[in-house]
Formats: sequence, structure tokens, C-alpha cells
Amino acid sequence: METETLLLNMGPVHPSTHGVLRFKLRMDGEIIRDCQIVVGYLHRGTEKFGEMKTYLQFIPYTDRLDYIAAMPNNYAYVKAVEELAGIEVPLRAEYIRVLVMELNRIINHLVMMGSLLLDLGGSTMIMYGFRERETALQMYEMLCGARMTFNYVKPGGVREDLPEGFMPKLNEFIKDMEKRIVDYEELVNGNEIFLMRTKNIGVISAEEAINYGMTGPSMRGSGVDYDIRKVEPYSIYSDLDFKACMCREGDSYARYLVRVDEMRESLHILRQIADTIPEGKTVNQRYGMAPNTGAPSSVMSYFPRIFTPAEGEVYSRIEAPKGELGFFVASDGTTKPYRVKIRSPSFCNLVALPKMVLGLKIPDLIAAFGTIDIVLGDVDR
Amino acid sequence: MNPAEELKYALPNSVISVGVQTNKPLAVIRKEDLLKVAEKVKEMGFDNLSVITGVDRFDRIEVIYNLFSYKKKQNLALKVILDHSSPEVDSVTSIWKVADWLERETYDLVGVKFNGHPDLKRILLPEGWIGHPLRKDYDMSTEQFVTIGEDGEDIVSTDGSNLLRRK
Amino acid sequence: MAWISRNWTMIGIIKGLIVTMKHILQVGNRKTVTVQYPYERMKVAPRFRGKHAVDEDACIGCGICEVNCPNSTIQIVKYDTRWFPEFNLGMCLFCGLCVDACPMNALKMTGDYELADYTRESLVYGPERILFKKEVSK
Amino acid sequence: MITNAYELIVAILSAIGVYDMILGYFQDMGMEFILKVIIVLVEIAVLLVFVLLTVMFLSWLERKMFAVVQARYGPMVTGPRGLFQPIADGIKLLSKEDIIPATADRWIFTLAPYIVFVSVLLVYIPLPFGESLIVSDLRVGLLYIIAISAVTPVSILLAGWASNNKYSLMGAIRAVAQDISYTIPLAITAIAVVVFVGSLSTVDIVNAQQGYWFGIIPKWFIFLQPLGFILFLIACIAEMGRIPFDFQESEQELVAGFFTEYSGMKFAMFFLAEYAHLFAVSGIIVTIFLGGWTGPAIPIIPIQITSLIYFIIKTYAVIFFAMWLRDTVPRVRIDQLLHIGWKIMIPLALLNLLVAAFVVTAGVI
Repeated sequence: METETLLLNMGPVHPSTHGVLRFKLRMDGEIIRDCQIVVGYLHRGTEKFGEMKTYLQFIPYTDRLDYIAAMPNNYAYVKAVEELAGIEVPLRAEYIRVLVMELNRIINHLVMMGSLLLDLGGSTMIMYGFRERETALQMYEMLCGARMTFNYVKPGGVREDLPEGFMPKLNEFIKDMEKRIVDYEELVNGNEIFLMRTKNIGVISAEEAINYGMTGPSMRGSGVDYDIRKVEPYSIYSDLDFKACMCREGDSYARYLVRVDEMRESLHILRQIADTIPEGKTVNQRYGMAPNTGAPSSVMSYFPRIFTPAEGEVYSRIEAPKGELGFFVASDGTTKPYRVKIRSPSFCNLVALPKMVLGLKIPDLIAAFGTIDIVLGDVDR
Repeated sequence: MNPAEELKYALPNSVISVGVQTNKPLAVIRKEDLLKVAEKVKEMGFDNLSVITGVDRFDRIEVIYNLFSYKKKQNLALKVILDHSSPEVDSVTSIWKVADWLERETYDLVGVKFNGHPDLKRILLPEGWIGHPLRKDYDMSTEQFVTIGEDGEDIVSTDGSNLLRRK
Repeated sequence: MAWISRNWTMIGIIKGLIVTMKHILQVGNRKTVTVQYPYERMKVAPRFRGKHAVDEDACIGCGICEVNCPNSTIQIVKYDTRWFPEFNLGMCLFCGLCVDACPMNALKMTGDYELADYTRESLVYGPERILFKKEVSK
Repeated sequence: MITNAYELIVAILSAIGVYDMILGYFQDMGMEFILKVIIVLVEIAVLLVFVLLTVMFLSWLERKMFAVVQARYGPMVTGPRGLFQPIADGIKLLSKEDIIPATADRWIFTLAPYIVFVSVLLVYIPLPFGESLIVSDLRVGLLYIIAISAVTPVSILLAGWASNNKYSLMGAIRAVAQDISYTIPLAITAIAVVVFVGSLSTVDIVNAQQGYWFGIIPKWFIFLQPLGFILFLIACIAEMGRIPFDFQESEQELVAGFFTEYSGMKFAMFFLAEYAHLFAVSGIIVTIFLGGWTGPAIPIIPIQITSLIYFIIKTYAVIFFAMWLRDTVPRVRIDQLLHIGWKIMIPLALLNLLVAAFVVTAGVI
């Protein structure tokens, strides 16, 4: 029988596109014959902002890239700037940075699990995820005064030291979280319907994943043993004991499992940090901005220095919760970066999606899309 | 011997100079030979194209390819230098699939034309946008208004005439 | 499909049902975590970055906050006889850079986060709405 | 012997001693049939009020239970613990603008929600709420219920087609595919019960479940046919279109399925139909497998009241299960659903029927 393909426009306003993504689907009944992705509805010109603001002023804008997990964005940019200017960071500051980033990784994966399950129709998981996320966000609020847009990591250190009562709360969170992950696994992992929906859906092989530029947990789900924290250890990751989680299948379920395991690993890292965090300064006084809590007499020692890194360019990358987050920063020796380029993990991971979903059905598109775990603020910048 | 020098050794005519990008080896490539170099580099094990960056340097436009090898765990940066007036370079989409979107983005924001790209059109900005924002000579003072037309296409104007509620 | 025939016992679903039942029966420490917002509010942390406040005595109107603001939120305006910052909170990122930059320690951010308003103009917080006098301890 | 609600009303009126008087009055006018019509109208009014109240309560219960499972409060503001929230919602929906898309087929678009609601309401007719609390004890009650249920997909298809929206159309097509493939196991499993009872009448089915085996286990068909019960339950949940089988409106895929374009009162109609259907289907499950209104008799209180209470308790137990399931599991895929329906449910249902027929023919019970 001769049939006509249906052009279905999914998004930019659609419940499961996680924002303003648009799929142009060519459907044969329920089967996807062609998938085109249209992005850019949330483009805010962050890279142009980077050229227009000073090095310090651009940090708040990086918060707005991946707003689910903003701390790695802060850190990735600051790391690039530090490499460019050759700034030393006190050890305690490094510990705090890793602490907040791993906490953010847990938050990100909780949100991802929740939204994946919500996309598949199970609406309870997201609330459980958000419940634990709330505890973590309150910790961030104690730490830096904001819940999602932190502006916390600064060149040469961090903005403020850990507040009183942070460590007990962290320990409580770790203990609580361990129990809760078991809960999630019981609720989701073995659920036959969940398995039916995610097993063998959106399969991508290791070679293809690499060629399509996938990174992070999405790629490790395909069996590439690659974690920037392991391969190019930055900050204090070389001192920490953790493993890069990996699954071989390359389907949606594998990508999901990688993230559950990563939450465990992150908890493990948090526990190590809670045990071994050293005392000391949290900021390199020469470059950093100390919190302005001193008496007015000590004005000058707290005054922020203006950066003028030497001419040069740097590409520095970290393992953000969603994948490889890189910042290319070029300096021309003035107070503002000459060029800031953001290599966002969501953007590059999305390239592989049309490949994954060809020949599958709309519900599979949503399952595959949910496990790639993108944030539109990160895609469109 | 770092990968950039290796590359220089393998393709002496294509590599103009070898340097560093802060802590990563950098090779400056003749723009005509980019495709050849890319194939060679892929052979050398650089299977991951991290990012393509276009930088407007007033008199020239640089396009920087940051590569990573999963096998050797090595970094390499390639740089091509293009004319400012008509920046054109070969597309590497055939070698790294991820270059598809990265090149479109560079085309969109910096205005580098990639020859041989299967679908070179704007990605982040709407079709019909005037200028390339990350060029240093981009006119920031002109406002542009975007609406979506009947068939989902983007309509751009500078005077707001396409807006439903006129400005 | 094979999954159904292989796992016809549906143990996974039953496990999940037990988890949700635990929540229905409120077994263990599984209290309601949300709050009834307009009637009860969550306590914000002392470092919370909300609406700005300027110490009337300490502020010298130097404009360093204005320079440091990434989004041109701050403008120095004349109020009475002295110069004070004026905040256009509609543009504020609440990043706290102005607080960090203040040489006289006059700026701080309060826990006031309910800033929604009907017009853009009313989001401009002039000195009359942000000045406060530090209580001098005796 | 009172057999249906009409006779019950007559009996109550006679007990008070006014029936003869009213009847005489109408007979004087020679319009006895008008009295009959009035009584039937009263029945309909009572049923309608009952359904509306149930729908309100169910929508509150669903949200509240959802909230409890998810460690939230749920509706809290309107009324005690938010009990009047459905009323507030209803007022909101009534006062909303009734939008008909420009390209929609106006008549069908307007008609479809009412067909859905009426077809669901008609299911209540042979539903025995209690001893003699039944609108009409049809002799083909079970067949009637299955037949009326098959009207719903037609109206959903009308709604989806008339909306002139791709998502609506896909939702409607899914709904039809789903309803067709699940009505078959539903019917076959019900027939297995009919084989035992020997009658299609719902009252007969309930009566057949009275009494106890060994003095303890009630003679419910769930114990006789556990497989049949599970199949029937799954088929019913699919029939209702609830998670894990809610394709017709699967929000994350099709925005809102067949009622994407609906708003205001028409949307409220779909909403009413959904919850009315939930109660009706749960009632049918109770009637067929859980002994209907049967239960230990309590002295003094008339059986009509105790049986009604038993019926409602059992029905809410089934509803609770459906809601609990909804809170826990994700949605299966449409093709998987059809696979389950055709390749697992129907063979199992046939097997169940075969065993039942064998048992009855052999005269084991």
C-alpha cells in the first residue's frame, strides 16, 4: 500500500523536549524516517558576552549555560583562565571546588533520572530526585548564597570558605543519599516496563559515539573507558580514589545505569573529601577576590585585582556531569578575553541523536533523548 | 616527540609551523591541505574532534581544531589561517561527524565558509540574520527582530516590521 | 517484548510498588518536604543573595560597584545631598560582584527574594528603597 | 422481591404510604406513564449526582495520593485538605474561553466530548451498586457493558480527527488500536465467568458469588480464576487508558493526545468521562470478580445500605490499586502494548476460558 510520510514538528514547545528544542520528524505512521534537530531558540550570545566582560564579570554568565549543574561551568572557565594566567590555587580551595562539583554531578544525575522517568510516564521519580536535590541546593545556598547560579569559583580560589554547619550537613546528605539510591534502584532499575522502554533503544557503538563527538556518561554507556578526571587529572582528582563508570551495551538503559553508578562514585568522592579536607586559605590573595567581610580598615587587601593575562590562547576542558566541557579562551593582554569559545557537552552529544533514533518510534525518540541528558541553555548558549 | 612534531615530520609541506597552545601541542596548517592533514591525523589516532573555534584577528581569521586521541591519550591542536575578506576552508565532516554541527556553528557565529559541508546553514541564529556576531566588526547597535512564519521559517528584520505587536 | 515473557513474574514492578507503598504509609523518615509557600516560607541562608541593601553611613558613592557590575544594573544617582547606587533589579544577575567589590563594605545582599512586580520601572530600586542605617552597638 | 432501583423507589414510597396517593392522582388524570417518567428521571438525577460527586472525589483523591507518594502536600488551599479543589477546577474550566480551532470540524469537535461522557454514563445502567440498587437489570448486562465501552474509541477518534492536529490524530489512532486490541481479552475473560454463572446479567453474576467455601473463603470468582482476574484487570486499565497504558493522551509524546485542542467545558467533559470511566470499570471488576456487593450481612441495617457500602469499599480498593500503579510505573510503548494484547493476553484469556469450560463441563464445581 502506498503511504504518505507525515511531517511532525515536535517542539519548540513540547513537554518532553526539555526546553525549546525542535525536532523535525518525518514519520511513517509511528516510525521515524528522518529526524532533523533545530536548535538556537535559547541563544543568548554568551560567547559574545565573554568578549565584552572582564574575566571576573564573565563568571556569572557561565552559570547560565548548564543551569542544572552550574558549578562545573564556573570551574571550567576559571580553570582556563588560571591556566592562561598561571595562577596557583590553595589546596583547600581545590578540595572545596571538587566537593561542590561532585555534589553538582549528583544533582545533575538526579534531575536526569527524574526527567527521563517523567518522559517515560513515571512521574514519581522526579519528585524523589528533587527532594534530595533540595537538600543539596540548600547546602549551596549556605555556601554561596545562591541555589543554581552560584558565581562561586573564582580565579585563584573560591569566593567564600565553607560556612559553619556545612560539613555535618554534607555527611548527613551522604548517608541519606546512599539509602535513597537503593530506593531509586528498586523503583526504577528492575521495572520491567522501564526495561522494555530503554533496552536496545537508541543504540550507538563505541566507534560511532567517538566519531559523533559524544562525551561523558552518554559515551561511557557505549563502552569507551574515558573520563577526563582519570585521563587528564585536574584539580585534586589524581589524589582521589574513584573509578570511571562504564557500560558496554550503548543503549539507553546503559547510559542510565552509568549515571546511577556515577552518583555512587560521586558520593564516594564526597566522603573522601569530607574526611581529608585540609585547613588553610581558600583564595590566592594575589589574584582572588576574598569575601568582603572584614572591617573597612583592611580595604586594600580585599580589593579585587584586575586580570591582565599575557597574550595567548588556551583550551581547557573538564568532565562536567554531561560530558566534556571545554573553554577556549584567547587573551590579547587586556582586561577582557579576546575570544571565549564554549565547547558544551550537550551541543555535541545532540549531534548523534538523529543517528540513534532512525527507524524507531516517537516514544523511543523520547527515551533516547532523555538519556543523552541535555540542557538547552548549554546547547544554545 | 609530540604529535605536532610528528605531524610536521610526516607532512612537512603542509605544516607551516609547530608551537604550543598553552599546554597542548599546536600545528599551524596550510589551509589548502587541511583535509589531507585531517586524514593523516585521524590515522595517527586522533579520533575525537573536541571543538572547532573561529577567532577573528582583524587581519585574518584563525580556525582552531582541538583534537584528542582516545588511544594514545594525547592532545593536538590544528590551526588554519584564513583571509579576513573571504574565509573559506575545507570541511572535515567526512572525517569527524561531530564537525557537522561545530562547523555550522563556526559558520554561523564567525562566518567561516566550509567547503564540502553537506548542510551549511545557520544553527544558533535564525536564517537571514545579518552579520556574524563573533566577528570583531559586527554591528552591535542594530537591533534585529525575529518571528516565525507560516511554515516555520524564520523571518528577520531590522525595523521590527515583522513583529505582531509593532515596536 | 521478550522481557515480558522472560520476566512474567513482574518482580521489578512489585518492588517499585513496595517503594511507593512505603511512601504512602510514610515508613521511615519520608516526611513531606515541600512547604505551603504563600503561608509558610523557607528560611534562607545568611549568605543568601537577594535584594541589595546599602549602608547609608558607609557608602561613599565611589561607583566601584557600578564598574564591577557585569550587567549594568547599578547607576550612581544623587539622593538628598549625597551619591548612592541605584539598582535596576530587572537586570540584576544577583552574582554578588558588587558586594565583593565595595571598598567601604557598605553593600550587602539581604534575604529578600520576593521581587516580582508589575512594571519594569518599579524594579528600579532607588536609594530610598535600599538604604539602611547600621545599628551602632553601644 | 425488589429487582431494580425503580421498584425500590416505589417500595420506599409505598412504605411511607404516599405511593398509592400519587399513583391515584396520576391515574385520575389518566397519565400513569408520566409518573413512571418522573421516577425514571429521579433515578437518572440520583445517578448523575452520584457520578459527579464521585468524579470530584476521585480527582481529588488521585491528586492527593500522587502527592503523598511523592512527598508533597497536593491541593491544600480550597476547603479542608483541599477537598473542594475539584469544584474550584470545575468553575475555572466553566469560565474558560471555549476555543474551537479555525481548521477544526466544528460539529464533530463539539459533539465528541459529549459522546464520550454519555457512553461512559451508559455503562452505569447495568451496574449493581447494591442489592436491588441497579438502574436496570439487563439480561445481557455484561455484553451491554462491553458493547457500550466500544463506543468510546469511536468518539475519541472523532475528537482526534475533528481537531485537525497531528498529535490529536495520532493519539486518537492509538486509542482506537488500544481499545480494539484490549476489548477482546476483556470479553473473553468475562465469558469465562459467564460460563460459570450461566447468565450475562450482572445481578446473576453477583448472586452466584454469594456464600462461602469451607465457611471462610468467599465464593468470589477471583479465587476461582486468579489468572482471569489479572488479565481482566490489565485489560481494564488499558481500556481506561491509564498509566502504564495511557497512550491516547501520553503527555510526553503527544502533548495531550486527542484532547490537545480542547479547552473549557469540552475539556471538562473529557475529564469527567475519564474519572467516571475509572469508577465504572472498577465497579465492573468488583461485580465480576470481587463478589460485587456481597459481604457479611449486618443485622438491623437494611441490606440495600450494607451492600452499597461493601460495593463502594471494594470499588475504591480497585481504584486505589489503579492509582497506586499509576504512581509507580512508566508507560509502555504502543507497539509493545499491542504485542502484549495480541500475543500474550488473548492466548492466556483463551486458555483461561478453556480451563473454565472444562471445569464446568466436568462438573468439578
